[in-house]
Amino acid sequence: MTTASQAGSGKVYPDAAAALAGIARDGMSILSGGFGLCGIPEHLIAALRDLGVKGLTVISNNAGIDDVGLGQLLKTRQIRRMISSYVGENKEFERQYLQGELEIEFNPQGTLAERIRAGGAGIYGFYTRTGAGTQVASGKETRVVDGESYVLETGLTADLAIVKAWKGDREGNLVYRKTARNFNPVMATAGRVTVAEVEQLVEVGELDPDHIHTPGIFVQRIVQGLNYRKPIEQRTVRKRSSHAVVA
Amino acid sequence: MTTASQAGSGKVYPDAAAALAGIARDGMSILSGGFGLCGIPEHLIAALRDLGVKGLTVISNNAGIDDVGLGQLLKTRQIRRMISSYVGENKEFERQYLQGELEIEFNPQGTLAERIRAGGAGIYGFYTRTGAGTQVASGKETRVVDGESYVLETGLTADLAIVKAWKGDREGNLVYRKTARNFNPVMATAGRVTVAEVEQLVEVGELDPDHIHTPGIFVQRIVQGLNYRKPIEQRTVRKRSSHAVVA
Amino acid sequence: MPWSREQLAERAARELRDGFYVNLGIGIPTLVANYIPAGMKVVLQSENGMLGMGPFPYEGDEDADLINAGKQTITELPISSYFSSADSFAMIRGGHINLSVLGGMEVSARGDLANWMVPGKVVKGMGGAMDLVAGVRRVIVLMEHVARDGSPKFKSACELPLTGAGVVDMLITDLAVFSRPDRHSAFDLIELAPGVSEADVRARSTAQFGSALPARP
Amino acid sequence: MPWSREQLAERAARELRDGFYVNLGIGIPTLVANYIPAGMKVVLQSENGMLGMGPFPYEGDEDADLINAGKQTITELPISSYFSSADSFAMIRGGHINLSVLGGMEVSARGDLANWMVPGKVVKGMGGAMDLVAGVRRVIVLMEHVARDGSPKFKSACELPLTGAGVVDMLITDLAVFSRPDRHSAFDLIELAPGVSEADVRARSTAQFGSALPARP
Repeated sequence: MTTASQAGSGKVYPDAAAALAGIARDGMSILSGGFGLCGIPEHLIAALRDLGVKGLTVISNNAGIDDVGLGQLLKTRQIRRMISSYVGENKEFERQYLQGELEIEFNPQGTLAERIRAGGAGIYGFYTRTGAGTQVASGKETRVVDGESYVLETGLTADLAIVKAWKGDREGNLVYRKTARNFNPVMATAGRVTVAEVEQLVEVGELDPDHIHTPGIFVQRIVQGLNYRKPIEQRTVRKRSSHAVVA
Repeated sequence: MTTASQAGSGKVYPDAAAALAGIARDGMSILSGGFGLCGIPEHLIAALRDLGVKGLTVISNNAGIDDVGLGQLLKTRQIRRMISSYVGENKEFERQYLQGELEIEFNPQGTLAERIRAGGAGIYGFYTRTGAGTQVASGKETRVVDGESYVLETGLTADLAIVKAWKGDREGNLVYRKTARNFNPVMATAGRVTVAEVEQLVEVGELDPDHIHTPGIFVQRIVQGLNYRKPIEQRTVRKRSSHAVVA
Repeated sequence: MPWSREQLAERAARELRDGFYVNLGIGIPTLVANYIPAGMKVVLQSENGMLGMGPFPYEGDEDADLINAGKQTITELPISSYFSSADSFAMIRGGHINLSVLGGMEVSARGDLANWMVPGKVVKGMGGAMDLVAGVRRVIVLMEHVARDGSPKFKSACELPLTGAGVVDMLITDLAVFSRPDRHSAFDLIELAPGVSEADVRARSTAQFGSALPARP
Repeated sequence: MPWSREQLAERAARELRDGFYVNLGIGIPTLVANYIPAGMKVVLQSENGMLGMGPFPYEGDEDADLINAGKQTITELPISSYFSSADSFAMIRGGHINLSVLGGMEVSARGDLANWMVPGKVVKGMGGAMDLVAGVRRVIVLMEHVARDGSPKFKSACELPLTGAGVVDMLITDLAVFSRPDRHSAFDLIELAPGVSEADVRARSTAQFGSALPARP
C-alpha cells in the first residue's frame, strides 16, 4: 500500500472534475464512502459519471438507488464489479446482475469495514468469527481456537478512494458529521490516492486538532462541493402527539 | 471478550479506590494507559498500590519511572510480569528484572497497540510485517505473500483496563487531550472491565457526540481525579531568541 | 391465537435489562424500541455508527446526515456518540453489545440462523447480520413460526444458506418462545401463545426441542 | 575529517522532499528537523499520536499532555492532529509515512538493521523502531561508521539481534553515504566525508558494496 502523500496547499482543487483529472481511468478500483445515500461523495461520483471511465471495480457498502449515488454509474454501465454488503434498493443493479453484466462480491458489513481498515493499516489479513460456518467462509482459510471458528479475511485497498466529509482544510484534515461518517474515514486510509469532497473548506487551524477524524496525511486532493443534494432514502417521522418511539 | 457493559448513571464512583473495589485482585491482568508519564491513570495506579494487590500482569507501553506511574507498583513488588515496548527509564525495573523477580515480554509498539485493538474488536489475530525476520517472530506463525514476510500476532485483552481521559460524562463517554490520548482509547476497548479517570466529569450532553473518542459502552466505571500531578519526563524548551527547532 | 407483530416485539422487550446496549434489526425487531419498560435504561446501537439512537424526528426535523441502519431518519440523544463503520463493528465483533434482536427465515435445532438469501431469488446481501450474530453476546430471533405455505421454519437443519452457525440464544415466533442456557445446549419450549398447544408447535416444527413450560396455576 | 553529528543530520535533511511526511527517531535523527530547507513543507509525525509536530516550547509553555516519542515536551502547529497509538501505527504500518530517519548499531550489506538490543546488556525494548522500519516507505539510518573499539558497524551480516530484515534504503555514517535503488539491490557508496578515501571506508567495513561516487571535477 503506497499512498502518494504530499503535504501542503497543493491539495485543493477547484471542482470535482479537476480533482479527478489524471487519476480516473478505465478498469481502476475505487473505494466509495457512504452508507445508503448518507455521506456519499456525490460530486465526485457525478464527476466519474461525466468523465465516462468504464470497467470500474467499486467497493462501497451499498450501490445507491436508481439515478442517485452509485446508481448513476450503474445506469451508464461504468461499473463492472462491486464489493458491497447490501444492494437491496436498486432495480438497475438487479437487472444488470441478472443479465450477467455486473459482478458482485458480498462481504459482511463489519468484515468489509475491517478489510478496508486492514488494507490502510498495512495488515495482510485478520481472523474473524464473522461468517464462520457460512458461504462467506468457503474457499478461505479457517482455524479453530478454543472451540471458536475463525475465518481469515484479507486487507483491501484500491487505486482511488473517494470520500465525503463535513469540513476539511487545505492540509486534508477532515471532520465528519453524525452518521455521515460511516465508511468514509476507513476508506480514506486505503486508497492509493484519496480524494475528499467537503461541504465546508475551512482555514488551517480552524479544526480542533483533538477532533480531526481523518488526518491530512491520508488525503491527497480535496475539493469543496457546492449545492449538496443529500437525498434521504427513508424519510421517517413521528407525529408531535405520538408516544411511540418507532412508527 | 465479554465486557460487563452497563449503561447509565451507576458508572460514577467517588474516588479511585471505590472505583476499583470488588474488581482488583491478586494475579489479575491489567491494561494501563499512557505513553511514558503522559496520559497515565495516576489516581487508579495509586489506588492499586494502596489496595496492595499482588502478582499482577501489567500491559503498558512503558513502566513509568522510579516512584512515578507504574514505578510505584514496581517498588512495592506488586507486578510479576509486564508486556511493554520500552522500559528504559526505570532503575528499579532493571534491578528486579536482573534478579529474576520480574518477567518482561517486549512487543513492538505498533504491534502492542494493534494486538490490544484486535482484542477489543473480537479479532483473533492479524498478520503484520513488523518483526518479520527478527527475534519477535520466533515461535510465531509466519507467512510469505508476494515476497513479503508477515508474522501472526494475536489479540490481547485483560481482566481490567485503567485509562485516563481529559473529560468524561456519567455515561462513560470520554474525550482525550493532545498526545495524552495514546494507548488509552484502544485499552478502553480491551478490558473485561474498564475503569476511567478524568480530569473533568461533565454533564451528559456537554461532549459533542461527533467528537467523543471513547463511547460510553466501553467504560464500566468512571471517577474524577483531583489534584493531577501530570509529571513531565523530559522537560525540553527553546530560548525565545533561538532559531533552532530542536535544542 | 398467534401473537401479532407488536406482541412479538413486546415479548422480545421483556428480555431487555437495565443498562443493556442493544442492536435492533430491521422490521419487527425495530418495534422492540416501543416496548422498553418505563424507567429502564437501554441504549440502542446502530451499526452504521451511532450509540444512543433516538426516536424518529418530528416532521421537518429530518437530517440527511442522521439515519439508522435501515436508512431511516432518526434523532440524537444527549448520551449519543458517533463513530466509523470500522469502530462500530469492532464494538459489535468485540462482544460489547449485550443483545441483538433480528428477524429470521429459518432457525435450526442447534441454533443456526438463515436470514439473508434464498437461492434462486436475487441476493441483496447480508449487510451487518453476519457480524451481529457472530459478535453480540445474546442473539434473539423473531419470526413467523411457519412459512406462507405452512412449512416449518424452525427446523432440524436449515436449508437456506446460513447467516451464522449455532448463534441463536432465543427464538420468539408467533406461536411460542424457545430458549437455551448456552450455545452447546438444545432449545427448550418455554412459552406458548394463547390457545396454542405444545403439540401444535411440535407439529409445525421439524426441530427437536425440550420443554420447560411453567406449571399452569 | 569525519562528519559531525550536526553534519550527519544536515546530510540526512538533503533527502527530504517538499510535502513529505517524516518520522524522526530519537538522538541525532531528531536534529534533522533543524535542517529542513527554508520554504520546504515537511510534516513531522510522532508515533505516540501526532501529525504536525512543532518545535520545543518556550520556557513556561510546557504542557504535560504534549510530548513526542522521546518524551520531550513539544508544541502544536495549526496543521496538527492527534490520534491514538493504534491509529498512529496504522499510519506507519500502512506505508503512509514517506521517510523515517533512525539511529543504528549495525547495518548489513543486505540492509538489515540492528538497533535495539545488545546481548548481555539490559534490554530496554524496541519501542516503535520495528514498526517504523517495517512500515515506512524509505528508511535512512544514521550511525558512526565504527564502534568505539574501531570494529566495523557496516557489516557483511549483523551480529546483534535485528530490528528489521532488509529494510535500510540509505546509510549515512560519519565517513560516507551508501544508497541503493530498491531493497533487492546492493548498496553503492555515493559520497565520502572530506579527506576520507574509498579505501578507508572499505577498510573499516566488512560489508561489500558497490561504488557510484560522482566524478571529481
